[in-house]
Amino acid sequence: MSVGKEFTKGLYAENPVFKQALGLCPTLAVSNSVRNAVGMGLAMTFVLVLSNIIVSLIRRFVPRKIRIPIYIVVIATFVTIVDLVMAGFAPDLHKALGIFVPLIVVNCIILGRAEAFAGRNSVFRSLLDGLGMGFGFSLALFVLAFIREILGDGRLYGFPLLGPGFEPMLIMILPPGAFLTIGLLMGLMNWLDKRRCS
Amino acid sequence: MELRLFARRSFRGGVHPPENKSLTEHKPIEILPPPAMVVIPVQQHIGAPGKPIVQVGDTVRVGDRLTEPGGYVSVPVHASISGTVKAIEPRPHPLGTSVLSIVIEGDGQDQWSPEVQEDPNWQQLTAEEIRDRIQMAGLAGMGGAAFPTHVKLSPPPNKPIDTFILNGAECEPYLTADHRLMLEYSEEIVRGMAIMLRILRPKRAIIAIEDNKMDAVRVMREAAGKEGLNCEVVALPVKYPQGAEKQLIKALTGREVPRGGLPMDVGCLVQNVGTARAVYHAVQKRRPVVDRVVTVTGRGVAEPKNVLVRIGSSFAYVLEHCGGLRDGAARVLMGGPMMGIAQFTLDVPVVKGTSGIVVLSQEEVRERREAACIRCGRCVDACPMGLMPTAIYHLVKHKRFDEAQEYGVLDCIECGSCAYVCPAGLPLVHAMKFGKLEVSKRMRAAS
Amino acid sequence: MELKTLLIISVSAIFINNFIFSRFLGLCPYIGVSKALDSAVGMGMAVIFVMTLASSVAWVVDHFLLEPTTSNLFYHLLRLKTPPDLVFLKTIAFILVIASLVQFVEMVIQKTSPALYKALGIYLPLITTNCAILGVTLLNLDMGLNFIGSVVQGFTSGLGFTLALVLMASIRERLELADVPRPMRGIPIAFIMAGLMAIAFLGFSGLKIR
Amino acid sequence: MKDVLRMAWILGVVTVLAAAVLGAVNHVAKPRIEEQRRLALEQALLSALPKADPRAIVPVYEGDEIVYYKGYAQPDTTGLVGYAFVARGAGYSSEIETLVGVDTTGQIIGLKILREVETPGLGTKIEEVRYGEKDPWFQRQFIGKRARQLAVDKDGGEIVSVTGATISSRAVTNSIRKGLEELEKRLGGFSKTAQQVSD
Amino acid sequence: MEDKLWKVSTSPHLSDRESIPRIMWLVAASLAPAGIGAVYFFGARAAWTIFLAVASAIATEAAIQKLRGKPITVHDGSAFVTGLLLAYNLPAEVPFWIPIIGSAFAIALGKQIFGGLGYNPMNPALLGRAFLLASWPTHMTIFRTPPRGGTISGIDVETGATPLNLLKQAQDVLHQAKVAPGEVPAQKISEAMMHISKLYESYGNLFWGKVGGCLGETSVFLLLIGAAFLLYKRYIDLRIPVGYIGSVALLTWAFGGSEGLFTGNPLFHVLAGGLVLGAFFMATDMVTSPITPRGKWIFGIGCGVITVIIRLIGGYPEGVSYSILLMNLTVPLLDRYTKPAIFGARKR
Repeated sequence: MSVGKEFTKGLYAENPVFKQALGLCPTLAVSNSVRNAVGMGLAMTFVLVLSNIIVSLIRRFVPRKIRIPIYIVVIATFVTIVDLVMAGFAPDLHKALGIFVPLIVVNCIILGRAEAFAGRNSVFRSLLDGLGMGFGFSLALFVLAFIREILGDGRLYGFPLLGPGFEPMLIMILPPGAFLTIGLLMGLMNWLDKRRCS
Repeated sequence: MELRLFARRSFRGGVHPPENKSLTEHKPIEILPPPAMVVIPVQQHIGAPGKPIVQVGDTVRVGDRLTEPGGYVSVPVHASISGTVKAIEPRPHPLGTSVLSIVIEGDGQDQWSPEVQEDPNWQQLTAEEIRDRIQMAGLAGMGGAAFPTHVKLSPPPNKPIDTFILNGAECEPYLTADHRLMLEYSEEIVRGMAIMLRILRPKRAIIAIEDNKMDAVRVMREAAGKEGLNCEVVALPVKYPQGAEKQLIKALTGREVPRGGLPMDVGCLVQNVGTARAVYHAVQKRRPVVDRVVTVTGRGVAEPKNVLVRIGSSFAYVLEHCGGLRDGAARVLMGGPMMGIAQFTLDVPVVKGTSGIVVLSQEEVRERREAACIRCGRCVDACPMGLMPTAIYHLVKHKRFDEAQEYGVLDCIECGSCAYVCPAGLPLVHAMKFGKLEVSKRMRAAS
Repeated sequence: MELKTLLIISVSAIFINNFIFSRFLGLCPYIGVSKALDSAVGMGMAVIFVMTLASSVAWVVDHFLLEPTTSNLFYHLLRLKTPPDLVFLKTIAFILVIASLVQFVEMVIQKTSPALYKALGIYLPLITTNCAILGVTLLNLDMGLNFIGSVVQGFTSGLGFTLALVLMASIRERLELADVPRPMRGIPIAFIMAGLMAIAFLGFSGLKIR
Repeated sequence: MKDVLRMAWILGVVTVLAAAVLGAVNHVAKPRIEEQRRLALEQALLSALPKADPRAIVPVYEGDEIVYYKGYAQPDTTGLVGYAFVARGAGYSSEIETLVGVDTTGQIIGLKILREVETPGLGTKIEEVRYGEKDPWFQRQFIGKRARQLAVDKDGGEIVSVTGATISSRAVTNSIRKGLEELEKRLGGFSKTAQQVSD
Repeated sequence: MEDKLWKVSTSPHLSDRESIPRIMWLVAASLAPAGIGAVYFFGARAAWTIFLAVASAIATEAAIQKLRGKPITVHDGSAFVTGLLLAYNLPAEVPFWIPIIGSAFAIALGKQIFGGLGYNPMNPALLGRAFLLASWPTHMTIFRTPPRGGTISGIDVETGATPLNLLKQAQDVLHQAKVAPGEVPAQKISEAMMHISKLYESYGNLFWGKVGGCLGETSVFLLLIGAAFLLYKRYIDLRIPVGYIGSVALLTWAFGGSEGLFTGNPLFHVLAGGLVLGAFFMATDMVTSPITPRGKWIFGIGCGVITVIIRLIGGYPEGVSYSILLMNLTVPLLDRYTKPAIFGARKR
């Protein structure tokens, strides 16, 4: 696979959220505003890239049997770093994301990439894979948040967009809105994929 | 919801289709002349087919045996006209398949076999001899199911029969053959019943008739009294499928035949009135089954009537004697409209189980505009077997036969109540039949 | 803890703040293991079991190892001057606790009850990465619950998860027979269904036990 | 067995390494996090006591617990401008925490909602800032009011509740009134006239 | 006789007259009295709202079926009924786009996305209403138009609320007074008590429909006319409404009072709000209710229990819609575990 593909596959073709249905909890939970979505996306990408790099670096020294616990420790370390840094420098975002920052540890995307990719590929490729997946995740989050914030709040990134006459559709920023939006988006993508194939 | 407070004797579920019996219920049985040709399938019963003992070119008389029973659960067939065997070949059977049949061309003489004559000593016969006579006379249930009568009359010793039921319910719409039979041949029926009671010696004997035939109730009560028969004649509230064995037993005795079981498992035995008369003929008159009463009716028939016809007469022949078909005749059925089988040709013969030939007009035929099931539950309410037809339908449709079996597809009696009430016009019975077939195929493959 | 408080925690965890419909925790198994009722029940039981256990063990770990209080074991063992504040290690500590707990439970069940192992066994490995488990331990910490409160919240959150999972599985089994548009089949329709279920669960919001 | 020991050893090393890294990061981040917390509180206190000097808002303890703050106009803690306290009340779906500032006579001079997780679009309107305005309209109503005026309109008071969110509105209003009354008890009564503050 | 091949088909060859369009249109007809009542009580605005909801439901159904290349079946009346029921669950003065969006949601995401009629797991009209309530709560909870022909001694005009709303508000005030003695002015307490007693005496208003509320839910009398017709036609099964209304009556009697057990006012709770509309016309929706007799009992009682929980301790004054939606979710389980006994399977 070309190096460029290693990066771009995460954006659409193997998008972790839309195509693999992974990392759903934070995707739905923090996509009620674009601000939260961007923050979460960056945090995820950071952890993904760094854990991919470390896992790829140490892949030859780790005994097979305990690789998973070691991956988890590596991931948890980076997650805690993100958690601490965010608490120190972006307290509002930290408050808004709540327990979903520490929960990055159990995000199946990260462990999944470590196990399926970084544990078997070179550092450079793992880095690209991490970046691609991280951006893919962020993109999915952004698309969801974009739709939900505009419809549910009439605003985008906190700025009023649709004017005072628009009556926001509150359900979009409530839990049901998250489920319905991602369901419809996934259906739409399946439909588009099929149309492109035929 | 059923208002159960007032229903005295009944079973769960069931439907009330329009009866349409008035077309023929007052018409006395008309005896049709023997046709010029008959086609007699070697198998007109449930069980092993018989083996032909005649050859092409043989001459036969009425009542001559044409086949050897193919086993214990098998009965022979007999010539119903006198003449020459023209062919022994597969011919269309009203059950929809091709069956080996013996074709006889009539000589117009209507000569009867000398063996067909009253036996003055019939009362001395042992039970074994009576059963033998019944088998060799070719008796198979005349209600439509056509199960060999002698087998039914031989319950295993561990399952004694304590209740004998004579089935005169005739719950199918349109059909009046049993009704007329009871009115016109009550003595013969009662005599046949007495013979069966003699073999079985049950504690209780019941003649069951739906209460839309109160005249028959009266006549049968009288006949039974005259014969000195110790039996009850019970009038049951009209409800389809009252005449189905399990439902009839439930309504009369409150007993439920266990799943996969037979009436004898609850000490009951049910015989149709037509069968009772045939038993009388077979045992006392030594006359095999060569004819039967058939209701020819429906809005597609010019002159609906009840006729006594020779077995093997073609539907076309019978219909011709009923004034032919009207314009707009759309379906020809053997049996009633609820369980009858649609025929694609009129060349099929009348067989022992042919209780009626019903020709429906276009307006009467159920339109099958299939829609989606709206889960209205009418089929669940209607099912006399306590099944969930819609659930089974969906499972069969998606080929999930294991689950269909769990939902009891094998318990279906194909009475058609569910499809009758289905507002979505779903082919529920069709799905049931298919499901039963597949499930039993799998069970056979598994064992 | 007062019985009423525990009741409030339970009702909240099962209905009002249901892990699936309100907190968005445990969605991957919710979507992944809700295709058939039998496996949903198995998964649900496993989650209830592990969640309750994890809640109690995590509370012990937090209380005796991480919190800067006088009950901190490091404070006593290392004879420190002030209790150390190790709360920043909560994520790594909890995830290790859960991972080893799941391993341990798997081993114990395998040894003691083959039948239970057969029923739960295949779901246990999936549970380590079920964010509902880590989620509930972190929530217990955030809400400052004591030991009993944590255990009750762990158990009832598992119940709430199982309720959502079992309802979903039973509905998805029926949707198998439905004429769902092709692109919507599978995961998309499961999400739509989850959204509609979440709408119904809005009915519980604002429930107050007085 | 040797294998197991080796693995345990590796795992142990990795964990200790990770803990060490985190310890280091925590060492750097912790002061910053505490600073952030302090800043947030200070900001809230300033909006509750707008005329106080940021350096001269001092907590008053009762045991280990801060029960209220005193705010002074001058950095040398002279010129008392008022008191601030945290009011807590059970809202629709969360506990609502409000920091409230009053002058020495018990009249509310400022407030800031610290925490609420109410229904988005309904309960959260207690923090709604209308288009073109600067402060939340619901909270603005409290300025200048005293304890006895504090009740939502439905309970016969002067606070107009948020449409469709009576419970949230009531929680804020009642918790503030209760806090005020408690403060009054602690102080042994508010003074009759306001302190003159020289600007 | 001509020699032709006859058409064959499987038995039975007869069917009764029922068909899905017939059932749907007759259900719509049974809802007509309540609709006429709505226009009488709330004015032409009600007719407009009903029209928009129905038109939007039909248009959405037709559009989606066309998009999917499926036969368009709007003539079967099911979309009409959905639109009608949704409109009946709206306040009279909602903006015009509320019924339009609500119906579109109900049909698109409540029904067609599952394949259309027969496959939807939850009641589309109620989903539409719950969706609107979550999206635009203020529009959905303001009842400004007083019904023609009087109100409950005027108290619902000044506050513009439904009887259940008033009851909840009054009970809130009393509860407030109980937990914080002395804080609520005595005049407010006596006013709340007066409201409650007035509400509890308003059976006549509640029965005939002279109360505030959603368009189609107010007149118990007109709803019962339709329900009687449906029962006569056997389109609805008594088990669900009896289980539902019975459990609501029992539970509100037991727990609805303020002076201990069995001091509540069951009749008020049965007549007020959308219970009669819900119990006879929405909980009985064939597609989304259990098919088995025992399942129907459990379903009805479950609806009653949840309704009472929401009414007495929930965040909403009325719980009918949510309770039915929640019980809809249990239907596959109920059907599965309450299969009727197959003939002969019972132990003798």
